[in-house]
Amino acid sequence: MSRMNMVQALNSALDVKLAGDPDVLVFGEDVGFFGGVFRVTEGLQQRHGEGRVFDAPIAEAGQVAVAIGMGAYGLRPVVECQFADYIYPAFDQIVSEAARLRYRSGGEFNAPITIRAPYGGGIFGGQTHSQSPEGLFSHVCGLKTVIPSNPYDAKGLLISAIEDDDPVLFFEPKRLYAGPFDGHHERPAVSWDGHSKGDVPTGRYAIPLGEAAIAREGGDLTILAYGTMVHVALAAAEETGIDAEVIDLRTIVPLDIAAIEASVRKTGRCLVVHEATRTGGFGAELSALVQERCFHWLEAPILRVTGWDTPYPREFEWEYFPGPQRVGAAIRRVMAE
Amino acid sequence: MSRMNMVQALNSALDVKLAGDPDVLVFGEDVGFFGGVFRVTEGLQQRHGEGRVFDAPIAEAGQVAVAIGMGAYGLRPVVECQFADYIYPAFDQIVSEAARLRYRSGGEFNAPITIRAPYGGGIFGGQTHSQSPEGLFSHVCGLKTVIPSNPYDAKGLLISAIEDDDPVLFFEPKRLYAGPFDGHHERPAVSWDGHSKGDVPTGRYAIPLGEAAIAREGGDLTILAYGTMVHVALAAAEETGIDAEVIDLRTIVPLDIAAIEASVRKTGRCLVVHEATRTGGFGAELSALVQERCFHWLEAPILRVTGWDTPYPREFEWEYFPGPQRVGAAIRRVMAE
Amino acid sequence: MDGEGTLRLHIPGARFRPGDRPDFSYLRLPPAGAAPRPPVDAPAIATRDLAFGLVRTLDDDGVAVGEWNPGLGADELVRGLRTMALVRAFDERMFRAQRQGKTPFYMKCTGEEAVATAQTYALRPDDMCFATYRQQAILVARGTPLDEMMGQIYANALDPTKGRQLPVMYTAKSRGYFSQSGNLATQFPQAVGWAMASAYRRDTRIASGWIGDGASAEGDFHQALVFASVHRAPVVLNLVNNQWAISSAQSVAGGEESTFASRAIGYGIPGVRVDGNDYLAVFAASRWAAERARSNHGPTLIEHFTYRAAPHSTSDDPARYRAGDEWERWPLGDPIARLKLHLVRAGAWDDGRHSAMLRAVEADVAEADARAQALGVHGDGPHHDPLTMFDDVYKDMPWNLREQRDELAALPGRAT
Amino acid sequence: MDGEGTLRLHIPGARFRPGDRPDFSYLRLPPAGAAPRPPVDAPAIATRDLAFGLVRTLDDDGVAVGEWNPGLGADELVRGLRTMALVRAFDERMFRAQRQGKTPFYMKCTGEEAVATAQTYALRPDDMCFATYRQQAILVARGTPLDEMMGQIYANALDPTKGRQLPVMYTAKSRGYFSQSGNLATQFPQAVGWAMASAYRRDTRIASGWIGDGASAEGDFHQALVFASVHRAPVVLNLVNNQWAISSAQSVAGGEESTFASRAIGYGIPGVRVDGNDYLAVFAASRWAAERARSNHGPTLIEHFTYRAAPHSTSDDPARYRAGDEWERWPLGDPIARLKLHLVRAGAWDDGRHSAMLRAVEADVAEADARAQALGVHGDGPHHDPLTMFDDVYKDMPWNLREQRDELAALPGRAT
Ligand SMILES: Cc1ncc(C[n+]2csc(CCOP(=O)(O)OP(=O)(O)O)c2C)c(N)n1
Ligand SMILES: Cc1ncc(C[n+]2csc(CCOP(=O)(O)OP(=O)(O)O)c2C)c(N)n1
Ligand SMILES: [Mg+2]
Ligand SMILES: [Mg+2]
Repeated sequence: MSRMNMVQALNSALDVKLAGDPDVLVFGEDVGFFGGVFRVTEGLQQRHGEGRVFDAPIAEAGQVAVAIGMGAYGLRPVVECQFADYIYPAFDQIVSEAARLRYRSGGEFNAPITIRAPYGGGIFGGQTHSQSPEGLFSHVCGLKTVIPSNPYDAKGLLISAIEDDDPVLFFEPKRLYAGPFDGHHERPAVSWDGHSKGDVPTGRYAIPLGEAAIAREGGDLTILAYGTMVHVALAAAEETGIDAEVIDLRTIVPLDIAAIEASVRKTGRCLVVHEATRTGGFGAELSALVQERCFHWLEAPILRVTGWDTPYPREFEWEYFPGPQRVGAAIRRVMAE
Repeated sequence: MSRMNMVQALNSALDVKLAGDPDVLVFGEDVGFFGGVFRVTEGLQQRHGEGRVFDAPIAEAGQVAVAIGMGAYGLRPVVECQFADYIYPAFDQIVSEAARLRYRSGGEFNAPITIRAPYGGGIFGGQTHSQSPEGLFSHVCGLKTVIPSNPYDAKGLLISAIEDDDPVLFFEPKRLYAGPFDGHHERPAVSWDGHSKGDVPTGRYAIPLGEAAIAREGGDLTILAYGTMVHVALAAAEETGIDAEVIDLRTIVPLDIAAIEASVRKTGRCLVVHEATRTGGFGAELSALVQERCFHWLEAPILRVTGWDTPYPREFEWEYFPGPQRVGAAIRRVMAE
Repeated sequence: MDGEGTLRLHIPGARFRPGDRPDFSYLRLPPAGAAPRPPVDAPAIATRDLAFGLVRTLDDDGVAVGEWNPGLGADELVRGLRTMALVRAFDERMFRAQRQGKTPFYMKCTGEEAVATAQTYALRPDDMCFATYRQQAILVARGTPLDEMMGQIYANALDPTKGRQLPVMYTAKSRGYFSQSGNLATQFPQAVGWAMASAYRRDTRIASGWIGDGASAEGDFHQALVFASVHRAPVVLNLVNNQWAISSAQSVAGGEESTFASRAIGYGIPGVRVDGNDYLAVFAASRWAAERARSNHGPTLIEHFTYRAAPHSTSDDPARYRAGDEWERWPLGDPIARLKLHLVRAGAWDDGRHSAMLRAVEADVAEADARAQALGVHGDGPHHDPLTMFDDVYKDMPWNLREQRDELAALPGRAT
Repeated sequence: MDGEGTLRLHIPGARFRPGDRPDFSYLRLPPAGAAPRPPVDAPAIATRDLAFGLVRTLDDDGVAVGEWNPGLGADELVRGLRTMALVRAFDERMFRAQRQGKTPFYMKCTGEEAVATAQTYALRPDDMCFATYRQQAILVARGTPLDEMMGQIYANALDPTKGRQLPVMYTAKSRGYFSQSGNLATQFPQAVGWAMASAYRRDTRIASGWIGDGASAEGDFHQALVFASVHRAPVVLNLVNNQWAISSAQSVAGGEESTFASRAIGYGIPGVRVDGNDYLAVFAASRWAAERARSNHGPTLIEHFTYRAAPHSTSDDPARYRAGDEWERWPLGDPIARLKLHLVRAGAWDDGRHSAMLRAVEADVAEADARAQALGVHGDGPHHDPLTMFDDVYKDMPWNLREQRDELAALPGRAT
C-alpha cells in the first residue's frame, strides 16, 4: 500500500502492466520522454524503454488505427489521447473499426486496445479542454467505457481495461487527478492524502469492468453518478441532509444494472448526475432504464442534473459546472414529490 | 403539384434552391455528372453547371471542412455524404467545428451548411450501409438534425435546412426513397404514387425545423417516431387495433416538446420507436423527457422499440429491423399496464 | 465580379463520358524496360524518379525486358496466369449469382487481377494483408477454397462473418487476410500498426496495405504514411489506381495534378509507379518493396496503374457515366492476355493449354458453387442461427444483449 | 526472435534533451541567395527543388542577396520590425499576466514573429487568415487594438468570444481573421474551402491557412492539400516548423524523413521551404505564393523553418524536455535581431532608434493593458453576463436552452 493521487495510481497501473506483459505498449502525444502533459506516463519510458513507451505523431486517427493493427497482431496497446476533446479525429477508427472488428470478423480478430483520455472540466479549459463525451461512445455497441472517481479504482480499472479483450475507452476526470473535488471551488483544494481511496496497492489488482460501487449507502433516494460527480453528489447529500444512496457507476458500458435496480427499488427515487451536456447524454439512458425497470417503485420523476446544453464556457466554469448547489436543489425537488 | 417519390422531392428541393440562390452549392461523392448513387442530384449538374454541383474527393472530413470554410465566406453549401455510415471521418469537423463556430466566435462566424446522408436499413446493406447515427448528433449542441418520413416533408424540410443559418444534418431514410415502408418486407413494395404525401408542389415551400406532425390521431397511447419508423408505427397501430397517436417528430433537434407533452398528457401512455441501436440512442432522451415532464400523467412505463444493440447484420435484416410485430407487441405491453 | 483578374474555381472531371470516343494518347507511357531498378537498400531519395515513371517489363510483343524483369520461371508464371483466370471466372459466376438473387451484392476486379495476384506471390504466405474489396485474388492465390469464399457471399453456414457482413467482405486470419471493412481507407493505417507490432516483436513477417485511387483522399491515407515514415514500418502500401472511383475519375482525387506514387516523396518513402496490368512488373515491384521492408529499409508506396474494367459493383451501371469502349481502348491491355502472350512467346504456353486451363478453372468454380449453394444462398438458408447476431459484439455477452436475444427468441418466427 | 534478419521498430526522438549540448551542425543550411526564384506562373514541377532547399535572403552580415530579395523599402521594413517588437512585448506582458493570475493561460510566439508578420504584410488586408494560436502577429500587423486582444485573454467585457474561449483563441472577422479553434489542424482545410468560395464567387481575395509541424500529422492536413490541389484553390498554406510540438521533436511528425515542404510535391503543389527567421525571405515567399494564388495558379505550401523559443504555453516547462540553450544555439538566429542588423547595415536604423522603438512598444503595451484590465481580468469582472453563455449555440435559442437559462438565472448567485 502506498499513498497515491490519481496520476500516480494510473502511472502505477501502466507500470505494472508494462512490467508484467511484454505485449503492452504505451503511446500518445508527449507520453514518452516527457511523461505526458498530465504526467501520467512519467518515468515509464525511462524504465521500460523507448520501444515500449513512445511519443506518437499528433494524429489521433492514426494512433487508434495503429493500435487496432497492433491489437490484430496480438499486442495490447494503450493509447493516450491528450484530452478527451481531441478524440473526434479518431472517431471513425473507434466506431467503425475497433468497435466492429470482433463482430464483423465473426470473432477472428479483436481489438484489445485501451484509449485513455483526461476528461471533464473544472480547470478553466474552455470548450476544448473540458468535454465529457462518454455519451457518444455509450451509443456505440462493441465499446466499453470506464470512468473512475478515485485513485484506487483508477488503478484497478485501468488494469482491467488493459487486460480486457475488447476496446475500452478510459476517461480520467482530470479535475480529480490531484484530489477529490466536490464542486466547492471556493474552498481550498483537497489532496488524496488521507482519503481512503488514496491508499493504493503497489502491485497488480483488478476491479472488474461492469461493477458499480456504493459510494454512500442511503435509503431516501438513489443518485447515479460517475467520475467527478460522485464527489459532488456526496457533498450534496451531506449538505441537504437527505439520506441519499450514491452509486458510483465506474463503468457505464457494461452497466451494473442490478446495482441500480436494487437501489432504486429500495429508495423509490432517483437522480442522475453528469457533467456532460444534457440532451442525448448518458443520463438519458440511465433515466430511461430506471423508468422502464422500476416504474412501479418510483415515487417521483427521475431528474437529471447535467452540464447545460452549451459548449463549456471558459470564464463561466462555475456557472456551467453541475455543482452541489444544483444537485442539492434537484435532491430537494425529487424529495418534495 | 406533382407526384414525386422521395428522391424526386429531394432533387426538386435542391433544384429550387440552386435556381433561387446563387450561394447554394452542392457537392459530394458522385453527385456531379452521375447524379449520386441514389440519384438525388440527377440532372442538377447538367442544369446548374459544374461549378455549382460537383464531385468531391472521397474525404468526408475534407468535404465538411471545405463546406465550413465556404459557409464562413457566405455560401450555403449542401454536402452529400454517400451513406450515413460514412459520416464518421467528418465527425471532428462536424462536432468541434461546424457545431461550435457560432458559439466560439461570439456570433461572428457561422456554418450555414447542410449535410445530407441516406440512412437506415432495410436494403440488406449490412452494418456499413444501414446505420442510424442520429443519436450521436443529438448529443452535440449546435447541430440540428432532421429526418423526414415522406416526399412532401422531405422537400419542405430540406429547403428549410438549406436556408437555416446553423449546421443541419439531414438524414434520408433510404428505404423510403421509392415508397413508404412499414416493415412488411414479405409484401410487395409500395410506391409513393397514391400516397397523400407523394403530392409535392414543384416550387419553393418550407416546413419549419422543430415542428412535429401528427401522423395519426389517437387517444390510447402516444408513439414517438421518425423516418421509416413512422410507417411501421402506423402499421402496428392498425394491426393491433389500438387507437394510437403517432407523432412524426421530423426534427429531433430542435425537438417539438410541446407536441409531445400535449399528446402524452392526453393519452397517458408512450412508446418510443427508432431503428438505431437502443443504448444511448435518441429514444433514451425522448423517454427521459417524457418521464420528467409527464410523470404524473403516465399510466404505464414508457417503452422503447429499437434496433438491437448489435451492428446491423446483413442476412438477419428482418430479425434486426424493429418491425410491426415488435412494435405491436410493445403497444400491447404498454396498454396492458 | 467576373472580369479579368478575378479568381476561378477549377472543377476537375472525367476525360471521357458516354458518347465520347476515348483517346488515351495523353498518357505518357514510358517503354517497357526503361525504368532503372535501384538496389533494395537505396535511400528513398535515390528512388524519386520511380514515382513519376512507370515500371514496365513486358513490351508489346510480350517479351520481358529491363532491370525489373523478375526472371520468374515458367511454372511460377503459369501459376499466376491460372490464379488470374480463376479469379476472373469466380467474379463472373458471382456477378451472375447476384443477378439471380442469390446474393444482394457483388464486386468484380476484372482487368486488375494482376495487381493482387502478383503481389501475393511476391509476399510470403504468412505476411498479413489489409485488403479492400478488389483484392479477392489474395485469397485465391493463397489457396482459399472457393466454396468458403462463396459461403461469405451467400451468407450461408460456411460464412466466417456469420451472415453479418456485406458480400465480399472477407476475413481469413489463417490465410493472413485481415477482416475487410466497408469503410474506405481505414485498413491502410491499420496495416502500418500491424507491421509496427511485427517489428516490435522482432518478427520477420511484414504487412501489405491496400487502398484505391478514390479512397486515397481520406485522412487515413495520410495517417498511414505518417506512421509508416516515422516508425519505418515494414509494410508495402499499395494504391490501386484503376482510374475510377464509382463515377468519379481519378482527377477528383488529385491524379491529374501529380502521380499518386509521388505522394510518398514528402514522407521520405519510395513511391513506385507500376504498370498494374503487367504481371511481371507488379511482381518485381512488390518483391522489391517486400525485401526492403523485411530488411528494415522501411515502407514503400506502390501505385498500381490499371483500369477498372468491371462496373463498380452490381449496384452500378457504368454506361451512365463513362464511355462505352474505354476498357477496349485502355493502352495497357488485359493482364491475362499479356501474361499469356509472354508465356506463348517464351514457348511455355499455347492456345490449347490456355483453353484447357480456362475450362478447368470454370469447372472448378462451378463445382465450388454447387457445393456452396447446397449450404444455402442469400435469403434461403441454412444460415447461421439469427440469434448468433448477438454474439461477438463483445467477448462476453452483457445483460442487455442477453435480454435482447431472449426477446427475439420469444418472438414468433423470430422476425420483426 | 532477436537475431539477424528480424525486424526492428524505429522510434524517433529529439536530438537533444536536458543535459545535452545542442549542436545544429547537422542542419544543411544553404547560403543566403542560393535559391532561384521561379516565375509566379511556373508549373509546380519546376519548383520542386524549393521544397528541399531553404529560401534565404539575409546573409550573416545582414545583407539581402539573391533572387528572393523582395526589395522592400526601409519604411516597410521598419514597420515590420516594429510589429515584431510589439508582438514580443505583448507576449511578455501577457505571459506575466498569467503568472499573476489574471488569465489562466497564455501562449507566446517568441522567435517566430517574422513568420506571421511578414506574411501578413505580403497579403492584402482583406485576405482571410485561418490561423493557429501562434499567429497573433497577424492581428497586430493588421492594427487590431491591443486592448481588444487582451480583452479576449482576460475574458472581460471586450472579449468578442464572450468569455467562452480559451485565452489566445481570437476571432476578428472584420480583420480577416477566422475564429480560432483549439482543435489542431481543423482550420487548414477550412481555409481551402474559404478560398474555393472566393474563387466560386469570382472574388479577388485569397485565404491563408496555418498549421504547425506537429499538427501536420493530422488527417486534416491531407484533406487541405487534396482539396487545394483538386480545385486549384487560391490559398497560401503555411506550415510553421518550429522544431517542437510541446515536448515532441519534429521527427515525431516525420520531419527527419523528408522536409515538410516536400509533402506538397505529391499533390502537384509547389512546396517552398523558407528561413522563417529571415523577414525578407518570408515576405518574398509569401508574396510569391499570394501572387500565384491570386492569378489562378493555385495553392502553395510554405514550410517556415524556425524555432519555438518560448515554452509551448504557460502550462509547460521546456526545461523538462529540451536542452537549456537550444534557442541560443539555433543557427538561424532571432528574426528581430536579424532584421535590425539588416536595417542598420543599410543605414536605415541604429541602436538609438531601436531602443526608443522598444521603449515605445512597451509603453503601448502597458497602456493597452491598463485600459484592458480596467475592464476586468480572469475571475474578476466586469465580464459578459454569465447568462450569455446560452446565446449563440444556435441563431435562435431553442426551448431547452431557454429553460436552462431560466434555471441558472433562478439559482442564488447564479452559481453551481
Ligand atoms: C468512408 C467511405 N466513404 C464512402 C464510401 C462509399 N464508396 C464505396 S467504394 C467507393 C469508391 C472507391 O473508389 P476507389 O478507392 O478508387 O476504389 P475502387 O472502387 O476503384 O477499387 C465509395 C465512394 C465508403 N465505402 N466509405
Ligand atoms: C486535435 C488535437 N490534438 C491534440 C491537441 C493538444 N495540443 C495542443 S498544441 C499541441 C502541439 C502542437 O504542435 P505544433 O503543431 O508543432 O504547433 P506549435 O505548438 O509548435 O506551434 C498539442 C499536441 C490539440 N489541441 N488538438
Ligand atoms: Mg478506383
Ligand atoms: Mg511546432
